[in-house]
Amino acid sequence: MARTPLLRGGVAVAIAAALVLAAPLALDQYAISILIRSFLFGAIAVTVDILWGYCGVLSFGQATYFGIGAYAFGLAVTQIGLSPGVALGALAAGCAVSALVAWLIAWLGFGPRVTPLYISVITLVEAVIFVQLIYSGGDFTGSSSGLSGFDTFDVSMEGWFRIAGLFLLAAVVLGAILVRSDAGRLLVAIRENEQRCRYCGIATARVKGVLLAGAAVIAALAGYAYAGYTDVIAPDLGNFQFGTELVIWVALGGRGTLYGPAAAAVLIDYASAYLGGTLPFIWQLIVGLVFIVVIVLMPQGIGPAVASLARRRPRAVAPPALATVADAEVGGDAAKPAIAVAGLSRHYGSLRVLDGIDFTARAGELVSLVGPNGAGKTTLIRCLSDGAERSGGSVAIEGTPIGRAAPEACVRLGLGRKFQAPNVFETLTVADALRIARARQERLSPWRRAQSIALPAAARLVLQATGLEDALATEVRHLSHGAKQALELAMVLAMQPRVLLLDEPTAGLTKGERTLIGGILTDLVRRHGLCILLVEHDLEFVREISSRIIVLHQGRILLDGSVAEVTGSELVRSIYTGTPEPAAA
Amino acid sequence: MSAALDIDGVTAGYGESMVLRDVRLSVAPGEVVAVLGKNGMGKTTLLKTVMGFLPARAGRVRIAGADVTGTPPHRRAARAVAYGPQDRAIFQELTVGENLRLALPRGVRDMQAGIERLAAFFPFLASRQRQRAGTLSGGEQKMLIMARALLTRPRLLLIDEITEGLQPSVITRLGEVVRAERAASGIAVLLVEQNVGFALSVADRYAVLARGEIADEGPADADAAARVAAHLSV
Amino acid sequence: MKRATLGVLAATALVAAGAGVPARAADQTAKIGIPVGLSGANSVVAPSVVQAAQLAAAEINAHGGILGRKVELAVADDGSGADGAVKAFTSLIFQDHVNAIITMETSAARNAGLPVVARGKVPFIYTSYYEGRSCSPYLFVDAWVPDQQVASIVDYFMKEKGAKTFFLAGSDYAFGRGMLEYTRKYITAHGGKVLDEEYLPMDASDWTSVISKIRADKPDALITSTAGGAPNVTLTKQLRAAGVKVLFGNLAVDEGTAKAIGADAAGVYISQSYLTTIDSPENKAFIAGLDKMFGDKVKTPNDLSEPEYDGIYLYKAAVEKAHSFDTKAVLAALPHVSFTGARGAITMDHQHHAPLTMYLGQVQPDGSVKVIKTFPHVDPGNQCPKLKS
Amino acid sequence: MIGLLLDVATTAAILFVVAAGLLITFGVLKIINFAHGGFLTVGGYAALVVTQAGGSPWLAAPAAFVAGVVLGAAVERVIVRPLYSRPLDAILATWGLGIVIVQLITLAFGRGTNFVPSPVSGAVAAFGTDYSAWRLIMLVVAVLLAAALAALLQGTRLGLEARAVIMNEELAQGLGIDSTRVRFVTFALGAGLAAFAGALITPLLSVDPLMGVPWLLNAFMLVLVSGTSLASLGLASLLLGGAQVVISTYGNPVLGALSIVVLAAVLLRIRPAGFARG
Repeated sequence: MARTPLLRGGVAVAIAAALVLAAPLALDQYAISILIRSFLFGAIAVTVDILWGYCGVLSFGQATYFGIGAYAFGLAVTQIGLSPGVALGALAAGCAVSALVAWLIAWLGFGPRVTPLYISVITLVEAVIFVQLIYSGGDFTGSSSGLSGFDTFDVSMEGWFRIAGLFLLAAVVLGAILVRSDAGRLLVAIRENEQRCRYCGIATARVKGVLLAGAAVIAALAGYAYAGYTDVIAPDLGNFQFGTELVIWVALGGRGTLYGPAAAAVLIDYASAYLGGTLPFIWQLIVGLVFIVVIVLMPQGIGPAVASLARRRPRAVAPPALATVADAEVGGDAAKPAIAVAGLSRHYGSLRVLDGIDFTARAGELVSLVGPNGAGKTTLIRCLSDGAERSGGSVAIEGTPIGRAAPEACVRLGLGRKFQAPNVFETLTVADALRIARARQERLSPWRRAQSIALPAAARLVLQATGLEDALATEVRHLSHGAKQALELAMVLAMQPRVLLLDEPTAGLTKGERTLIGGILTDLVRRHGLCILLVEHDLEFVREISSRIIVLHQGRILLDGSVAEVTGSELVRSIYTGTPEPAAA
Repeated sequence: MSAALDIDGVTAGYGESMVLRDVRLSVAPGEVVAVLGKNGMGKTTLLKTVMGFLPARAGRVRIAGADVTGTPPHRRAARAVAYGPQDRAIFQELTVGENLRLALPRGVRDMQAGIERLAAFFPFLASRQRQRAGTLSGGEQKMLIMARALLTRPRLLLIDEITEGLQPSVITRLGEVVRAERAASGIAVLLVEQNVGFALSVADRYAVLARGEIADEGPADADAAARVAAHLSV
Repeated sequence: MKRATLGVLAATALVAAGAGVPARAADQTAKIGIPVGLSGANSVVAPSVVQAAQLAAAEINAHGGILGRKVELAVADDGSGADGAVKAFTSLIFQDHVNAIITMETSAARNAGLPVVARGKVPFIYTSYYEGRSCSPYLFVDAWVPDQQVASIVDYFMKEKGAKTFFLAGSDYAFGRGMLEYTRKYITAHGGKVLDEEYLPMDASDWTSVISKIRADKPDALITSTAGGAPNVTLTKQLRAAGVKVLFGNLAVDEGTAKAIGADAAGVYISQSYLTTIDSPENKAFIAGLDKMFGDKVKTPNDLSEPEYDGIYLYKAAVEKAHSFDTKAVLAALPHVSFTGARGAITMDHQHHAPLTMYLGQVQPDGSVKVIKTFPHVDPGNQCPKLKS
Repeated sequence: MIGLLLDVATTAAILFVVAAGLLITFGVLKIINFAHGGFLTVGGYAALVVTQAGGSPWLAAPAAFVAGVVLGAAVERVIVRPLYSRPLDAILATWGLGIVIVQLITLAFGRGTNFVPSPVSGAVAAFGTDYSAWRLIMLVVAVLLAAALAALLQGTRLGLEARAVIMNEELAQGLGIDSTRVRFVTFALGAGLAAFAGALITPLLSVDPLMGVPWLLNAFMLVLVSGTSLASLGLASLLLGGAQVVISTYGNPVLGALSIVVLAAVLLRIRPAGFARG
């Protein structure tokens, strides 16, 4: 059953490859020569689509890597001469430089708390600098005139056609394999909700950096081939006009489809070779107008719009099976407190949300954090799980200070955080979401879908109890509010954390579900030695499961004591019901 | 005479999950109605739907008899409706005076009379108009929200958890101003509250929201606190 | 168009759609390909280049064509850049099967076209002035190179105006740097001093820092070589706005741009191989021919369009000398042909370049260019010594 | 030295004038208007049309402002409004609009460089040196523009509403402010300012279809580091524009021309809020 689509895909690829190999026999020289470059451009368009359509990274810089690849070949041959060693060396150098530049761009563009727009701007800047460097290169780079007429590979036009065609085919096929794999779902997850990915312990900046570098290498390969074929290198191979043209092709063809951008790049470039020569300005005007219309009226692009006329919904993929992993005996080092907080404070401008918070929690404790709205509970959770959040004081997880560490680094210390409002991946299926939560334990394959997901027993219990186990293939956005809550809880439990921060995990769940989850939580604490910090409004629930309660009020700890002490307190009751109280202010 | 506010079978929510289901509630002119309920039960969503920030998937919203379902928030505000949201409810970077001025309808420039009226309850308003609102204390910020809402003498006031995190003395004063304004201009109030004591002390009627539905309704009489407490199960 | 559609189909489905055997129209006509920047940087001047070619073709056809064949022109847009040039050259050579490429282009486009020309084995007469030293068995140039142009301005400034110190400013691209590097060497070799040599990016429009340096250096003369069009205008305007009134030679401004700048360009010295004000019967006939053929649609001829006219006649002379359209024979004949056009007598040399008459002009307040001095038969020097046979 | 200071001040002034429209649009609409370069060009051509029709060069900038407002109003209704909820798409659509504007201008006016006469010409004696009169006027214009925009934002109801929408759009709506109208007016004003700037720089530049392109990226980076504040934009123009002048004068003009984008890019990496408070 799983074999069938694979087989069908294989047949399609074989037919396409055969067509590429046979087409030169039937096409005239001109069509061949134009299609060679169209195919290479199509391959870069595919990389733009993976970056933008799947991972949400809008890059205008792919043209620059194309240019780097082209110049690597042209410069090496011009300076040293053509030999197999030089050709290979230039190929390696072109790919390496592209990857390095991409890595630098990623470092700049995916820094902490920079806006998503920033990467787009940086890639524009990148292209501008590339062109300026080439211009300033004098005789070495040929400046604005570029270089041409250097020795190149002795390959016929037909040969280049087959190379370029197979390259495009390979880009589409590899792209399709990647985006359908588990790692490909991660790219979509990053686009959908990068924060949640980071709280799954995934260094998303690094993932995006690797993706950018990979895309850069593919673009550099295309540029290398282009220089080898045309025997020309010039600055306009890497400028931002070309970079934006690529984005336009992807938008028109349909982002997030792979075939759409590839087809749009080939068709538009091919058509412009015929029409652009005779009506250059009108042609660009038409492309500009169509681009605006498509962006405004059909943001998904023309490809999917056409496809939806012809085809019904794509086949549903069979969900993977669930398996249970043996619970590692996590019981933390009892000598060190699971959470140690000293002098923690958080201000926003002049507003003090948290002030002088000191407490510790140990393995095997379930500490509930209660207090009225605005007391600073969620802020406290945030300060415990993201080193950049607090204004002062210290936080240590199992004896390790978190310093200014990012969420993913805190998660690696054994932390798990469930957000107050359900924080999940809307367009992923339940199974994919769980798979991504397990990414740290089981590497996500970049080429296939895992057939089963191994989850700890606690996570499976939550799925069972809430009926999610029967909804593994459902997209998360179709779930109810409560089911999303349960899914996020299951995801956090799937990470097998030793310290669990739960912000209202049961809001929106039924009474029965809550009782069950309460049971799971107490079990995790008693049997597996977890430390849980729970924010909860429902005092009844808190009373049932807590081993200790901390009362937060106006940013300070009002009370830290046993369940009996706190629930018996007149003070707490008064805070909650608003009856005048003596000592709050 | 039509109700100041008529919520008629409203269903609303985020994405595909519905937070409110078939809610029916109406507020007569000059009436104060408190909406109570635990967190996450849809109280804030109810106010957002009344104001038009969230579309009603079903049902109608009428303000003073006019069907406003589907109109944008600013149109509803223009029907003499004042709204005090719970989160980020003041412009921190603007001055106290500018915050107040924003509540004036277009074309109206004079707010001196309104400020003098409200300064009786919140004296700092008159003297600190040029102060940046973000530098006010938490309590003063809440008073500013209330003052801004009442400045233009609206016919309907929607206010969300105004007492959150406040000292009793401030809460008392907020209660006084609501009562005084109601007496003076017959304003109708829909009050969303966690603070049951405060809510019942100013309201004529209460309604309890539970899981997006009205679970209980009744007059805010002597027994109300006990009935509400049963629902809130604290 | 039909072929295009078929090609598109072929591309879409990768189906062998069978584009058919292209007709060999070249058997009946002398087909000349003109890849030119209809869009992009050269689009200002391109129409005048096409008109010059059309005039030459009409004249030749009226007198029996070349070896009895009618001249047919095929124009293609190269977008003024390398990428477009590859497309344009490929289309002209492999689809239209032209007998020769004769055109004015950017250096990037020329360089990009050369490998296509080599693959297609057609003669390529390049009719644009450029930074020099582009060599290929297929390439012939009938326009000026720095060696021919710079001397006239620098000599005039040093000998007649007593200039000793120079400031050089240009756009950072091949032509700008090529021209000024040659200028610097020439000035130094002749006892002058270059105080500073400054470049700005090609699309930069703010010359503030360069102008500040000029004001600080107080040179006797300023020589500029910017990208055509906008940078020329912005530099001239900003110099005038800053009150800089130094002796000013512009290596890259053409008559048309000077006219557009108007009063601000007044006093600027330019050196060209063609000016509309050249007083010769050939020039009068050339201008009259254009006016007659294009009426009120005529584009003012200039130093980039007239060589196109000469280039087609040079090609005609070579074919007739070779008695053949065969590329090998034409290439062998080209270094031995000459033609007298509006610029005077043009003779190709063995290094595939041409000695030219250069005209030193000065822009007048009304924008016209007055010829100050004529330098006949200025040699291009050693452009391509390896080609010498 | 005086010359250098004047260079820095006038460069900053020009940058400020060019970027002001973009900043206002970005502040209120939260989208970056990539057609800003196109609007600048429209301003340049408006100046060309006015002066060619015999109008005084002093009329060029006001006429360009009007043309920009009209164009901006149309663009907001047709292209920008449907894309408020998709800011990244709005960038792309305005990018496409930039292409369309350039091509339409090319079709109407040709690709050539044009020349708009300057209201004043030559240099004047100022601060003990001769200096370009128009650049000094730009300094005055920038100060007046900053004052006018500050007065508009601080002193008028529209400005107050715009600031409210910038800070918290939902709250503003809840107070009865029609944020759609505020966005509409702001976008038209931003486009008008862009065209205004385009006309003001014509005495220093040629007017051609691509005249806006070199300014776009610099204006862009200045706005990104300035956030939504006019004062920050002034500071950013002064510091980054100053860096450009200094690097160009004492270093290499090619590096100088890149200095604004490169410094801004690095600054944003280190301090995402840029010069804005945050």
